[in-house]
Amino acid sequence: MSEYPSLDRPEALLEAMLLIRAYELRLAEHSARSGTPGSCTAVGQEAAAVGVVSALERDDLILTNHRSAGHLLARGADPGRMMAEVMGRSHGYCKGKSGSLHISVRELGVVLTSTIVGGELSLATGVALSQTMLGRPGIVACFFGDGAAGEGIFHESLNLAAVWKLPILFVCENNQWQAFVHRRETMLGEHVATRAAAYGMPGVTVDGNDVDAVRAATLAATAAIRDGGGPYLLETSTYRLRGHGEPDDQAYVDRTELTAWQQRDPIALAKARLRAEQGFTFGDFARLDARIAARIDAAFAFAQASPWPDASELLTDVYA
Amino acid sequence: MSEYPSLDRPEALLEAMLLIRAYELRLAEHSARSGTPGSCTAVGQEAAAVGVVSALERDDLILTNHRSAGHLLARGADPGRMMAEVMGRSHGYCKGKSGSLHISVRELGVVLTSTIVGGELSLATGVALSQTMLGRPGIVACFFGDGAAGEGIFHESLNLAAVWKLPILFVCENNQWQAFVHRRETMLGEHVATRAAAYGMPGVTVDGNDVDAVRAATLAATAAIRDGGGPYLLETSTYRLRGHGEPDDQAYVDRTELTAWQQRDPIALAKARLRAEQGFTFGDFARLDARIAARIDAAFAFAQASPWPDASELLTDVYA
Amino acid sequence: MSVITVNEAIAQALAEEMRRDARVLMFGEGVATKRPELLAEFGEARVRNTPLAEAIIAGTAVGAAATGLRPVVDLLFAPFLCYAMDALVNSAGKLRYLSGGQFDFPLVAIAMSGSGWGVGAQHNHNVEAWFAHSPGLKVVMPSSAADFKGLLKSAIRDDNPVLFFVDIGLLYHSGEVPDDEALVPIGEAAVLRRGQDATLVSYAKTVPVCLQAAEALAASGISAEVIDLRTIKPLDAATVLASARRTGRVVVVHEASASCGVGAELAALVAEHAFDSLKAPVQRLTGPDVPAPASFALEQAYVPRPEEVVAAVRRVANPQCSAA
Amino acid sequence: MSVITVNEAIAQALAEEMRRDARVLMFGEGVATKRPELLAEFGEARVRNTPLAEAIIAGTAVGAAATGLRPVVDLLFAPFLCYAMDALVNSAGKLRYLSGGQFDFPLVAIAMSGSGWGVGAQHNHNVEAWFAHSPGLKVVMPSSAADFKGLLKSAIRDDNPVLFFVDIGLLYHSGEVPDDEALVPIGEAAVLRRGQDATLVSYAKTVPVCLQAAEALAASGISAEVIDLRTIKPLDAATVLASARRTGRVVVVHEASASCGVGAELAALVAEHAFDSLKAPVQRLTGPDVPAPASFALEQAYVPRPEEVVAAVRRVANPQCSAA
Ligand SMILES: Cc1ncc(C[n+]2csc(CCOP(=O)(O)OP(=O)(O)O)c2C)c(N)n1
Ligand SMILES: Cc1ncc(C[n+]2csc(CCOP(=O)(O)OP(=O)(O)O)c2C)c(N)n1
Ligand SMILES: [Mg+2]
Ligand SMILES: [Mg+2]
Repeated sequence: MSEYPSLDRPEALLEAMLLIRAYELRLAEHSARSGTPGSCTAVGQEAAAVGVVSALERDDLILTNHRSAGHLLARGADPGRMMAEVMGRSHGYCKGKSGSLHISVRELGVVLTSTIVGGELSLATGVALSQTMLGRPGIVACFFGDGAAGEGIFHESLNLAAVWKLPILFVCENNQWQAFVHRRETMLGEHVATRAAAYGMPGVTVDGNDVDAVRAATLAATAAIRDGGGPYLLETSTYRLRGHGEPDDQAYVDRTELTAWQQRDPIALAKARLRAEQGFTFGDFARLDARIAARIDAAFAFAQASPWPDASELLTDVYA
Repeated sequence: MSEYPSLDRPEALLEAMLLIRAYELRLAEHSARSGTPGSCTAVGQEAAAVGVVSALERDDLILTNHRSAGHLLARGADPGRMMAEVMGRSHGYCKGKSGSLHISVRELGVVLTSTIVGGELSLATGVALSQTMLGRPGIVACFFGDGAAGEGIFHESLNLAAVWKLPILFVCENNQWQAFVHRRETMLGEHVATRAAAYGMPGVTVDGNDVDAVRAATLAATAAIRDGGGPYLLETSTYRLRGHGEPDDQAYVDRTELTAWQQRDPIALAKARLRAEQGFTFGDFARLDARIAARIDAAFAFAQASPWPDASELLTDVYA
Repeated sequence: MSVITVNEAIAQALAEEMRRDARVLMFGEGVATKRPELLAEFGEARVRNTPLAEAIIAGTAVGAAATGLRPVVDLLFAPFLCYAMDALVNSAGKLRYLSGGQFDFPLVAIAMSGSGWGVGAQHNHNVEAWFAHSPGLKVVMPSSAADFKGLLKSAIRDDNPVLFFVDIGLLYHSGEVPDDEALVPIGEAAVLRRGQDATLVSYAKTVPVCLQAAEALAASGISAEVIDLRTIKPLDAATVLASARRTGRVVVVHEASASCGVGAELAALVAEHAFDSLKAPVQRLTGPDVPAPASFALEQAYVPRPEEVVAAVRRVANPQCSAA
Repeated sequence: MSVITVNEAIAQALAEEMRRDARVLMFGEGVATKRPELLAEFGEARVRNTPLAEAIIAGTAVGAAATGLRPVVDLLFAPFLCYAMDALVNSAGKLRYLSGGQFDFPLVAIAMSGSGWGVGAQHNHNVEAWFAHSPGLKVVMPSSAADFKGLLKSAIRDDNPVLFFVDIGLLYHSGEVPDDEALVPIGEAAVLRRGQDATLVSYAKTVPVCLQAAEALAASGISAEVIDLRTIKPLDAATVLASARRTGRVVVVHEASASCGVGAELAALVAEHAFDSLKAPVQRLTGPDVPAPASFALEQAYVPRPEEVVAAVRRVANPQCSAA
């Protein structure tokens, strides 16, 4: 059983964000160098991931999607086993069968990751139903994107959760992009949270680049859910700083918009706050960076050393 | 080319409602007597159908569903050919291949009827896109139920229509029932129209048992759409007085609720108003009833006399 | 033994399994309304109506199955499965594998299909072959009351996702059902009639059609074996092949259309693994590749008839067809 | 003649047909972003990005097709079709029939599938057989640049709904494409190599595999005919059967799983209509009935290889297998 990181102190939140950033950049660099299929990074969205996951409790369950590294690492997943999975190696969390797109880690409560956009929304209600009917503690956090909010299953999932009063925190990571389509082209209005009203569900939008704000909003939301208030829609407003997948020249991205968001980099914001409010020094950050670089180096080496799955694995794990 | 009835005078609206009522009761009686599969009636919902269709123009197109007799008859469909279709006879509008569930009548602009709940919502956007791109006059009216509003396709259809500013009047016939499930069990809140806000679309609920109110609300909605205002969601609040299909003992229906709605029978309301405001007499109504009874008798006879399709028809109309 | 309808057999299986295992629950559009006896015995938590939304009904079942419940969902008519394909095919069928075996999906999805009610192609489309062509799923389609009961019970106890297809035309057929547990294992075909001259392989509503045909053939001295597949995936190839090797003549009969259907799979298996025993071409007698019509007259013409089965057997039983 | 990639062939077909017919338009997730050249030439009305919503993308295409437009929709990866099944199967495939012939549905739905990108089973599932088992649809799955271009153009001109499958593994294969119109008719298989000893029938990425195998077999004195189906529905049975009757030995090869797949249909057709000419069992060589894995090592093992095709042909070419 892996242990969960305790993300209650500001520097722990920063460290988690730095780990995610370093992890994703290392894999991006690797796929650029090796030409191997690259994963979908969430660079620029670290605060949205860490802020939410840091506010969850041990018994809570998480469902996520193709852009999941931040959720998994914040929850305590081993970057080495994750990289091994992304590279399709036998020590990956899913024996290499998932690759980067559907990594789930049951022992960490990260269940049923689907790369079908909206897939996690279709499954979250059932997971929450199990929690309720089997009398388990722990609510369900379901991460999905602004694009997923356009799929019909968003409507069906939120409505059923509301009618059945299921303990689900719906977390819409609105990163303004849906692969190669800007969110603006897919909906009128700026926010997904406003749709919650249609289901009689609370809906709140929070600055997804401010880790403390996201954590606070999540704590408020989960408190309401744990009080039996039923499901809750939390939208983290953020931005996908890199392309949809690696490599991606982002030729289709508006430079002004990109630059504006780069200037609101969640990691820079967190560091500034730590300097201003906790007296952190550049030296402190340097030590942090070094520690993380070492972890990522070790993880990468572990993954590269992990053997390919045996061909016999092709036919296993199909039926129970 | 069938001709369209002009439903601009109050008595014409009443006559259309009476025709629908008589048509559906005759078929219900027939299936009870003959044991043949019965169709889905909309008894109690005649004002919702007639009020909307009466406000449409010749060039407008209609998409409807399994509970479509009112829409078709109000649009001018021949009850004889409709009954023939319901009975699976060769003179039916669809050669008997549709039966009651997916009757479309292209010459009347009633296109692409689907009995898949939500099917009409999935097709309406494309029909409206054709109207716009081919520079045709005429908007699209899409009839669906409160149950269909729970399908994911409702979300996708309304959102795309809003983003693409398509000329669609979405008409939700909220008859409080979804086959054997009460609307109350499927959503929080009483109305579907409130969901329109999520798409930046106007949404209005009207008393679906008041034919004049429905007609007025529809004229206001279609005026907005024709002015290029994009799609509009109109909810007609009404009640399904009979079962889901014929026969149906309605054992699952709350008697108090049923009685309350029976007392708001749209036909009785229309008659009362004609008496009060236009000086109609019982004699006038009797003459109207007699004329309609004669039409239905003739229609029924026509349908019964219509031959079964030849077995060779089994293999035709598959590919263009 | 007691004689009950297929419909009653289904109700009994559900009640018995819900009684046996508290993790079993059932939901769908109108489930609580249409099964008041289940609602009364097991309560609102375990017998639920749902919104009209097949995708989330199926998805909820898949998510619940992976986390400790054993859901049974009623998806009504098979064409409505078109709204539920992602949950069934991409999630239930694949997430065990893609997760490296971290999850099981013990769920049953029930859907009706077939001619008989004159409801047309949007309510009547035999799509069992779709799921036979999808990994990680099991597919069951019985023909008798006893098999409906025994297979539904086995499906509910199975740790994998099972598509359970109910042929509408059989719902009110009656049959003997054992009074004991009466489980029928998934994956075993049944030889309903022994014969030497030809093998009739079928499932669902065309099984009785084949039995009638076999009766008629017997009268004219041709002895036909009749196999009811009962399970479509995993397919009981051994039983079919053993019979094919004995008779050397195979006629496959089902209502679903031919192209890439279950009959195609059976004919391919026979042609590959019983080739040397074959005395005549493998015949397929299926519904036409057209949408199901509503008109009673046309719907009647849609389903294979006993005379057609008899004619098909006569064709292959005719010595000229023999390759020997 | 000019040599272009499959990807370029698709782009050329789209541009040429949009130029030829103003009713042709294309939309889907990222279509306008990923095809700037089409956007530039035909404008925002005819080249559209959409919300992330496959059901309404497909439904919009169906509704538009019935009322005068000729839409082409890009649904990205084949497993995403699970969200679009109702529009494609229940509406496009059935509403012409159910309406007694009142509507046509001239539309093309493009989807990618197959191994090669290591994306796993939720992006890689060869489901072409599902649509071959659904009425009213046509299904195309080419293997060469020329056929991609010629068949996509024919699909866009066809008055029926066409599922156009793109095998990812072929996207960057190059091939000669005629400079003229270069239409390729839907429903005609191509005999890519003549042979007398055995017939290899395949489509999409396993066609080059079969050609390599035939080359290797030739070296050892076995002459194999290679047929590329190109269209899966309607299937060109005549071409397959004529070859089967000549060679008497048939091996069907595809990446999709076997159960109720296209290979099953082919084997069944051969076993029924070329039976008397068969000298050996009909062999199927297909991808396994498991979800497609992401791991490169496992994905490689998923697709039939030339050696395996060679071995299958040797098995049937071996006189002991002969039924004569
Ligand atoms: C049903 C489906 N359609 C399309 C895709 C291809 N795809 C993968 S990610 C993606 C964009 C998703 O956008 P969003 O939901 O906003 O999540 P984000 O990637 O921005 O985190 C698309 C279109 C898919 N995986 N599944
Ligand atoms: C996708 C789908 N699911 C279920 C059904 C079965 N069914 C037919 S009508 C109906 C109720 C529809 O309710 P609503 O949309 O409110 O329309 P109403 O019948 O009340 O007019 C149901 C469940 C269907 N035809 N299609
Ligand atoms: Mg996004
Ligand atoms: Mg209703």
